[in-house]
Amino acid sequence: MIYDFNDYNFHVWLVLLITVALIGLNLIVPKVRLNKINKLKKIEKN
Amino acid sequence: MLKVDNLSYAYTDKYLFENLNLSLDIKTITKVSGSNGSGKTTFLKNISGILQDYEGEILYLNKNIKDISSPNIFYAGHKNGFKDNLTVAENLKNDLRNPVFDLEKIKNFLSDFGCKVSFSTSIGNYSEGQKKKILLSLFASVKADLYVLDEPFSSLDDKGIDCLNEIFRQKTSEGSSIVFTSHENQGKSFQEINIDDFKND
Amino acid sequence: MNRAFNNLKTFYHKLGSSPWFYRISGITIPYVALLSFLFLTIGIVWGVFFSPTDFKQGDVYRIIYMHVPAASVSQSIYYTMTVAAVVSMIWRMKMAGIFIKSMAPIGASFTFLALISGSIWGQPTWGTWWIWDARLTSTLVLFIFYVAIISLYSSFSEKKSADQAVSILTLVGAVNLPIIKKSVDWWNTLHQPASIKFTESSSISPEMLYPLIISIFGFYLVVLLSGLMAMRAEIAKRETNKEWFKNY
Amino acid sequence: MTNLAKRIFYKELVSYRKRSSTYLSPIVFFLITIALYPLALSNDPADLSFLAPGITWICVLLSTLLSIQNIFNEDFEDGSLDIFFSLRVSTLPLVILKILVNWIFSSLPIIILSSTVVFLLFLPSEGLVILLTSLLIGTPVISLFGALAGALSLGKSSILGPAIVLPLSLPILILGTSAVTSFLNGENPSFYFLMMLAIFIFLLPLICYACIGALRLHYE
Repeated sequence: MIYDFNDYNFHVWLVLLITVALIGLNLIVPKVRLNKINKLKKIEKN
Repeated sequence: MLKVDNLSYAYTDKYLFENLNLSLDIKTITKVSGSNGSGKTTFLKNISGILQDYEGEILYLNKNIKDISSPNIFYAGHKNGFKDNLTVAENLKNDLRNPVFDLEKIKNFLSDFGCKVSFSTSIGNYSEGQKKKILLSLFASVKADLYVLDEPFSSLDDKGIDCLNEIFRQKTSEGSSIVFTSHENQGKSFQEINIDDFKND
Repeated sequence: MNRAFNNLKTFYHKLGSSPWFYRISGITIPYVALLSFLFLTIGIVWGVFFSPTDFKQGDVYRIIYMHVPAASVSQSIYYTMTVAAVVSMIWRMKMAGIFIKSMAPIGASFTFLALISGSIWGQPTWGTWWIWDARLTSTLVLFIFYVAIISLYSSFSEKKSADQAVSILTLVGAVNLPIIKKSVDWWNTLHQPASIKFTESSSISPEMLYPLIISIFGFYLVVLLSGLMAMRAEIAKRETNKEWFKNY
Repeated sequence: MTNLAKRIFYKELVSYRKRSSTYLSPIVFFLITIALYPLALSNDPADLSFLAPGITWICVLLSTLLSIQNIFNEDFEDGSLDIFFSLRVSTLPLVILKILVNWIFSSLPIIILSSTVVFLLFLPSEGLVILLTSLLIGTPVISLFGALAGALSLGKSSILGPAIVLPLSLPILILGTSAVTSFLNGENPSFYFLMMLAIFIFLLPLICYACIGALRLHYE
């Protein structure tokens, strides 16, 4: 039902895509920031 | 008169100075010395109430200075508070530290400093050295119990230095005390406190 | 009673300690991640792919499973930030400042999601991407508030005072948001816009409602997760030179 | 105390009088923006008279923004604020008087000016009094928000001012324009005036103390 792209199903897919992207961004950004700091910490220790 | 008890001040996490103790008597002049960036100005700002997030206690006339409303302390900082587009007279007259505006008195001090200033000219037309002398004349004409001065001797000519020393002497004989910072040697013996002694690295 | 209060008090003190928070959040993050992934996938997959088609709107109504949770979350985040702002101003608790700083971008992104999903939904149902209706306008204002809070951080060099400044702004914003909402409502009735109501689905069937509730729950969990992660990163950034962090 | 307040007030008056740019630039900005609307939208008197309250309000809002953002900046940079804090007196009179004098010099001239300029926008003349009243009640609230934005972003010229002031000012904008349009539609505008007044009274202490807190933050 939702798989065909007629009607306005494209809109639903678009929103789904944006949702996943935004949630992913919110999770990846802090992860990357923390990893960066931890990497620096390791370098400093050695 | 002023008692500083275990004063510490930190920017973010780094302490500028720690556990600083100082006691000021009446009719004394205290010189605060220290290397560049050691916290001389910060210390003066702590005493004069501009920076209040210090640790420790500052007592004025045996009371916590934070509980005293408008103690008779005159502060003159590195920034002089003058507005360039106002005339000299307007600047001096409207200075909030100056309860009674005495033009004659200020004029006399200015001529002692060897500084020719027209009161009706915008203060922006004068050089930093001249502004300094105007500020010091204001200081000389205002009566206060304690004067807190940041670098009063810097960028002064020889005549100015002699004149300021004379004003200092006069102020103490009138019963006031003075705290000032300087990184130069005045060749005079003041009670001295070195901020560098209160570092903990 | 007294003991419960004491427990609460020690918990509050622990919350204020960044090493404790860093450690505990490190332990809880995997569980929260698992739970939020579970709820989010179940809610959205059920909603988008398996729930029945709305007989009025057709399949496009399925945007509700992203839009409504995002809108709900975006407001709740501002409320929690307000509470943190009060704590930060009264007790000067530094973790409250870290909380506000970490949550503001998350709040902004979910408000953005609510706005954009609303407008994508509006295009087929109202025939236009945007209408100046009361709810959309106040969500837009909320988004601007988040952006202002985030940009205020950049104008401070000292972390400590940045936290306080942002707390002040958050509080003033919180006091004003109801006024703004109310006035936008008046303005709306005055100008009589197109009479389309968003949530006129008063007779929403259970098959549609369950995935929505699960999805809302999933959104809250994912906010919790990204909040925890952002706070950890912020703690690490601020306390890089502290002994406890070096030895962690 | 009252003596000090008088001195602060006088000092502010003198320094504003001598700094003509702070009150001239909002006036120039106001005149230009008002002239832009007919050029960009329509020169039809019927259209313009319908839009006049809103256009006037937007122009007033934007032009007051020009001067209010820098309300504390000069004092911060030249050391006047240091000197004020060294007096160890309450900061409340300073904040209130600075906002008041800023309002006198930046908002009041524009309000007076708008009484003539709105006829360029064909505002029906019976609406003029209502428009001016709404501006008189509403602009102080905008000044309050502007002062808070100025205190928060002290020492930095950024786009923060508008980002803080404009969303906060929405209710005033709505109430102010609604008062005029509802009056022109034959309704009683007093409800909107009362609401604006209530917002002002409610926010005055709140924003003043927020300003004091924000100013103090730059001395930590």
